[in-house]
Amino acid sequence: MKTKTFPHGIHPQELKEATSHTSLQPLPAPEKVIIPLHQHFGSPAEPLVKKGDEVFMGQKIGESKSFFSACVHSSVSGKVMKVENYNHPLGNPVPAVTISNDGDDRVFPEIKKHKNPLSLNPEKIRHIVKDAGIVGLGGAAFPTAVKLSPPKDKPIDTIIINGCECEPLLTADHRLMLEYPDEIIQGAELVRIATGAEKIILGIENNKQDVYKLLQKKNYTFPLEISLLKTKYPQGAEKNLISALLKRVVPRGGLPFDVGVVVQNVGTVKAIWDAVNTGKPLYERALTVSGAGITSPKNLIVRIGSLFQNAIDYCGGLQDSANILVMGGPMMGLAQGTPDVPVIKGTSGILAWAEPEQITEHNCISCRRCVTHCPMGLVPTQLMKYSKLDYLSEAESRGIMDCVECGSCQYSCPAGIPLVHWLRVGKNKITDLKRKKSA
Amino acid sequence: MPSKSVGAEYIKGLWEENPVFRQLLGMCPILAVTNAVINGIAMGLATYFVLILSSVVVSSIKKLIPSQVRIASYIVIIATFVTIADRFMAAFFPPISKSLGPYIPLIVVNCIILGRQEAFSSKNSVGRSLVDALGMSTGFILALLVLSSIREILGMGTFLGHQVMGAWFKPWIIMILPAGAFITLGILLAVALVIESETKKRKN
Amino acid sequence: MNLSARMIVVLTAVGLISGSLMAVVGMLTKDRIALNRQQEIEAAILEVVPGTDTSEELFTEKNFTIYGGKNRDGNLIGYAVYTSGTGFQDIISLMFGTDPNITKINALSILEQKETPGLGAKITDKELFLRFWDNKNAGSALSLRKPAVRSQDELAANEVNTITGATISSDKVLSIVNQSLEKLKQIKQAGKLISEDNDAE
Amino acid sequence: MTNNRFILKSSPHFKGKDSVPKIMYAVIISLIPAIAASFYFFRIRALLIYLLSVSACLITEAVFLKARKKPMHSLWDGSAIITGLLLAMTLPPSLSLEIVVIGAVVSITLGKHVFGGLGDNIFNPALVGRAFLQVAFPVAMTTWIPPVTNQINTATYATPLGNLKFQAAAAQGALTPLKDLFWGNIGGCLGETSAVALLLGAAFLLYKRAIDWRIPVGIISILTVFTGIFWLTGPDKYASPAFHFLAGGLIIGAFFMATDMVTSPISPLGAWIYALGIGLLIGIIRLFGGFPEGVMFSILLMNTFVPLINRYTRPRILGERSTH
Amino acid sequence: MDVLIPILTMGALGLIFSVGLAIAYQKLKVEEDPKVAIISEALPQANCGACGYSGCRAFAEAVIKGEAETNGCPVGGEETIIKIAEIMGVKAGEVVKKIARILCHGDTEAAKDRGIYLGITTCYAANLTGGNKLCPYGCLGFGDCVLACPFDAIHMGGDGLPVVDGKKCTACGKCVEACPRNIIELVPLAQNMLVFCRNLDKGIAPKKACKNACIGCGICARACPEAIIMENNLAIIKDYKKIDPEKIPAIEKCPTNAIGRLFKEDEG
Amino acid sequence: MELLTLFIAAILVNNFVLYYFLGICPFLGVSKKIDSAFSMGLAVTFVMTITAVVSWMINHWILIPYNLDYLQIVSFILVIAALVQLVEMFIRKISPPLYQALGIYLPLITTNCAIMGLALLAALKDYGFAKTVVFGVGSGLGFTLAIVLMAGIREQLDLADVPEPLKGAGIALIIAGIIALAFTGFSGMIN
Repeated sequence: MKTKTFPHGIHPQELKEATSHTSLQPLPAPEKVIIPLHQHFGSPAEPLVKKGDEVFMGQKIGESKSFFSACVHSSVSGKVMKVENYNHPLGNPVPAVTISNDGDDRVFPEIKKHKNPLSLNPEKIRHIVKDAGIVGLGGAAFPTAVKLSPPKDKPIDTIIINGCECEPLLTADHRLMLEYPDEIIQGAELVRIATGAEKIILGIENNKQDVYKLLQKKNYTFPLEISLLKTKYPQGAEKNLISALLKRVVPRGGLPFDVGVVVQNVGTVKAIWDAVNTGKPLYERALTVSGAGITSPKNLIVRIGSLFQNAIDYCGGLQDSANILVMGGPMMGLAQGTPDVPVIKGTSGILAWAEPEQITEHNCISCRRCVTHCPMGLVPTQLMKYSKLDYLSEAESRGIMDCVECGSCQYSCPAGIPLVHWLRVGKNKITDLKRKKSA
Repeated sequence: MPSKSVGAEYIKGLWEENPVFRQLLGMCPILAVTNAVINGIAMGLATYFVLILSSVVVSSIKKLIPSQVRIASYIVIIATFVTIADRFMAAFFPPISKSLGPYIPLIVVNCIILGRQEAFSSKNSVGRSLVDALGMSTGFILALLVLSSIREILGMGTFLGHQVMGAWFKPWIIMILPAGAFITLGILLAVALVIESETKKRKN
Repeated sequence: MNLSARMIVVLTAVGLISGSLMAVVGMLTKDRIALNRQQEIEAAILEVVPGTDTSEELFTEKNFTIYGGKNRDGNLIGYAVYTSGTGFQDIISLMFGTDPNITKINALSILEQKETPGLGAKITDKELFLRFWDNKNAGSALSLRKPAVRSQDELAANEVNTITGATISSDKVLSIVNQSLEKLKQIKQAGKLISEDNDAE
Repeated sequence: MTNNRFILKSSPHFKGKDSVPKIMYAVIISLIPAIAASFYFFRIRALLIYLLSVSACLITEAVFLKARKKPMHSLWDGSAIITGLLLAMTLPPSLSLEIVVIGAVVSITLGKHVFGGLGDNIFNPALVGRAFLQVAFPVAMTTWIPPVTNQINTATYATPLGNLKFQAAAAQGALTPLKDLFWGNIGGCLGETSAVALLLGAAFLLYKRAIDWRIPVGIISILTVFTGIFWLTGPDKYASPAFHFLAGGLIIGAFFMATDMVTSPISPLGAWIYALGIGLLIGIIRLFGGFPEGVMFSILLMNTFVPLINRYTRPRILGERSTH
Repeated sequence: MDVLIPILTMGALGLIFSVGLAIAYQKLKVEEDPKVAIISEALPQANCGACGYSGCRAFAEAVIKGEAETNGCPVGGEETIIKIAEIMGVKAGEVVKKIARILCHGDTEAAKDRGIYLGITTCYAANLTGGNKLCPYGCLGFGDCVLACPFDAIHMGGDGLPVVDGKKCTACGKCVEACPRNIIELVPLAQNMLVFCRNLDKGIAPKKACKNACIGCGICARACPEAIIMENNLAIIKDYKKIDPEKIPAIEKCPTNAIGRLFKEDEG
Repeated sequence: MELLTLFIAAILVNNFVLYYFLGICPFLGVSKKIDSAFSMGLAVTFVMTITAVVSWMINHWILIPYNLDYLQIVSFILVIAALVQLVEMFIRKISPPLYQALGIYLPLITTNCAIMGLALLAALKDYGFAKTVVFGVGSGLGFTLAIVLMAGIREQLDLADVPEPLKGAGIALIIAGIIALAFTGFSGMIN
């Protein structure tokens, strides 16, 4: 079958067999949930509750006035124990609401169903999405309401639903597509209505043939095109996906808006459908718990605010040899120091395996594998050196800010150089400098 | 102006402010004429002569020269002495003069000389300028001597034309060629820096 | 005195003084330098036309001079040709001598060269190169023996030896000599050699 | 469960199987046929030169790593061994052994460590050593002996290219037969003589994708075109492209030296420019220069251009509008 | 006559040259920062390029623009450097002498690791991955400040914390900028009492992370409320001059030694 | 044809920097960035061309006729200095952009031994007018080539882990040595 793809990129081991055939199952809500108020890209939410407050499941507990933000909802019903800093999978502790679960899952009474979701107007859909605290569930946690509000001068013609799940090990999106195809497609239709686009393209990597066949059979009446893509990393990266499917190139520093496209993850569109159809805000998500270090890998639907430990315990606990714990996929995920961190909206996977404790780093021999594989057309080894030596303006002029940190360069680097880490250092330093200048 | 003792004024040219190793001045002659020790010495002496005399002259007439034409005047003064040195060599040491080619006349644009006039002689008394010039040119000769010795010994197995290496030694012809000159001087500069930082460390 | 005037006066004065100084030095060294040059030429002539007592310039143009060497009796005993051409790196200036009839080359002397030291520069080496030029047949163009041989006996009458490893430099010297030899013959034939003593022929 | 059981590092957490030593050892393996050929043609001398060159390179490398407080595992990444092998392969078999050692020390010192070690060097280390020796000991470096399998009694034996340049072999019809060039039954540098052995190794490297195919292809095609034009205009004066392809150091240079990743350009376009430059320079030097062989100089010369080539042939960033 | 020609030639050359210059100076004068001329004057005018600029004037311009260091001319030697510095120098008024202080006592023994850190060993890089230490506020111990110090005044102590050499520190602030966790501060040299912690959490979390963390208990603030206040669970010395020497023992009752004197022997 | 060989030889074979060691100070000093190295190279080429013309005129119209060869040094340097200064002032006045690109390198060139060396070498080799000019242009381009190559390499080496004592002039000289080594490949090419 003819598949589409983008230039460069890599093909790491997929390792998806462990979970690709296990259906999604709900993780029992733990006794207490710790819900960080900052789980998304943008400004943090302010707490709406205080210690001792009684909350319902789905009740809004955090909100920000900023446009670039998302609300936070309680994932259980119970009592607020404290609002205090707590460990966060993204690094530094942030304020979090700890709620003791009364086990009743009493749904917030103000939650409303919408009878005929597909006939709602765009404004309404955006409003519901914003109110439901939906963010991109692919990992970046970009507020979805923002994505649904393209600037007036940039008309959107195509909605791309990202079903690639190009990261190794992860299969939660795969399962979602198999188990909730109608929700996903209808959610996509809602996005199309909200943005005024003409068509929807669902991109799936060709290692998910079963999904492709299932969806072909369904014969949806929406303006939907299902496209098979080559199994290649990072097929799911926004700009590369657009180039693979539409042969359109997002300009440097630009957004998919600039070429008339909105990209949404399958999990996100499902959440949109749920929010509009049933009124359910985003308080749980599908994720994969897998890797050689997990005793029995599973795909779970997890309440936001459950601890990693809860999910791992449910999957039989960690193997003794496991010495790395990662949130997200192995290519872009974040290594965790402890399982005592809450699941957040951006947690697409909890992975563990055994990693060698010694990294042998050789000198860069300019083998240009990083250049060959960089999906963004950068020269990572050079950027790495600029970053290392603090030549920030050179790094910037040679495109360090275009780096999406996909890790293709480092994956293919025979010298074992932590390229991505260096590039992140450089990018952050440049951002710091700009912030300082504008301040 | 910080006043140094006469001794210190002299000594600084040998190492601390050695024109070649520390200040990277006069690179062209240093590279070009050091393929044999004799050439190096001749070049050094010519520079010595020019630097000292022009330093004395410049420092003694410094007050008369308006600053706008001082560079021009210095050049004329230096050029005069260079011409004298050049003619003298051509007349009495024709083989050396021949092998040095245009490099004796080029002393006139040697940064060491013009630089010292501007930096020192134009501001200091005749005596101090003389001492400074002596120090600087000794430092220059020293550098020429070191480089030319290395190059001649390795490149031809001789020192001042006398065989010093045994018959087993195969001369490294590269040393008398441009490539060898560049590489040797590069390594010498590094050695000078190492010595400098070591002595600094010891002082601390 | 305003600034411009002072500038002009001072610089002119400096110019004048240095001019006089240089004039003096110029005068003092001029003869000596000319003498050096002459001695060098004379030594070379003596080398390539042995037995020369006096010599005179018979023909001259840019970078090409024919000297006539005369013995004590004033008889022409040979021509010494000063010539130059491009070598491996730079110009090679040399002198070679012939008998008055230009039938043989007496000897070769290299005056100036900047060939690779230790390699091409061996063209100045008597033992390795120059001795193979003694008494060569000048009737036709000379040729180079490649690869090098060790003794004079192995060479033909119009063959000269190569320097091992410096074939090009040897070749260049050969072609300079061959060209100049041809030129010498032509000039002589055309009778352009001035003040030639006809008796010598 | 203790707090510090887990490894902390930045993504990505997966890594491909390629490693620097693997790449380097692939190159070493690819050199084996040519090395074996040189043992066959030059016997014990070949062995001695290889041993000395490689061990001198390794010792020099070790001294520098130690002095500069660099990780010692770099010693065995294979790069010093390759330098030693390539240097030895480009030396005349009759070279005296202390010169071999000087060459090896110079290769590692001036070719590599003055720039900061592997990866930072601008020039191919083996070629720096080789060029140094060529200029330092010109006579020793141009004195050849015939292979033991082809005993011709001449005191001064010349390489096929030397014959072409200095004996006007083309005019006399005395060009070394292509068959000898192909099998390597000729005089020349240790590892350069046998074209077939080198091509075998090159095929392995190309199969392993350890080298950029554009570079040898570019060099060989431009040289073929260049020498071909002259050959067609005067076959009695110039040698055929096939001769130029098989003779001298072209194959080892094009496949094993010009392709050195550290010293060749990054982008594909850059690789083409670089390769064309090398091929053209080889042609010019072989046909008009003072030296019979120009591979070494050409590669070194183009090495100096690599930073400029890299600067002006940077790959286009995704979404970047062309400025032209 | 022969003697006169060179003399006249030289005289003429000098004359033409100086006249040309004189005219040029008047006709072709270009306005510029007078400082450039002054600095140019102070330079050797060798135009040798040893400074990396295209000439003495270019170097002077670079100095004025702040691109080049005042000691960038290797030819002129010390005198030139002093002169340029004098021209460029702004006379510093009487200011309180400050020194950089490391406000963290999370040494290798006190502060726990967050995991086995295998990333790039600089503080900045470690901080991006959440740090190698359990305490999210404390010193990471990779010595970015050491590298940043242009005066060689900071080095890593044996306990994994940087040490500032008071004699060499010029309070330039480079280390303050370099520290990704902002635990270095320029403090008046005379200030002896400091809070050696930046942890904003309360109670167990800081205690778990580091033995020497400020747990926000407020004992010190209660002992000396006029000088010390609590803010975001952290003790802050508002005004060290107001600390009553008699209250020091009470302040130093801190259960974790997060607040204390630098040199106990100096005071009562 | 002769002029062409002279031209190529001046660029490649007898390169001013790599063969004659002339102009080393700017070669080391202004070779840190490619852009400034290129401007410097152009400025040198420009001045060299002028110098070639002017020095030939002085030599053949004044010095040789009056037998004043010992005034070569002083007259060449004075005229070059004056000329360069005038050109500099002139450019500065009429075209500030050109001054920024080229002019700022001019004062540095006055005392550049490459310029003086050109005048002296041309006189020494007794070149005719056309040859002198070709020699001047060729040598200038040769200088440009060398300095731009050097700058390219040094920009790249900026990212390298060059041993501390070799940083700066040390490594630059060694690179120059290796480039000179590579350039020996061209020797013997002039016929």
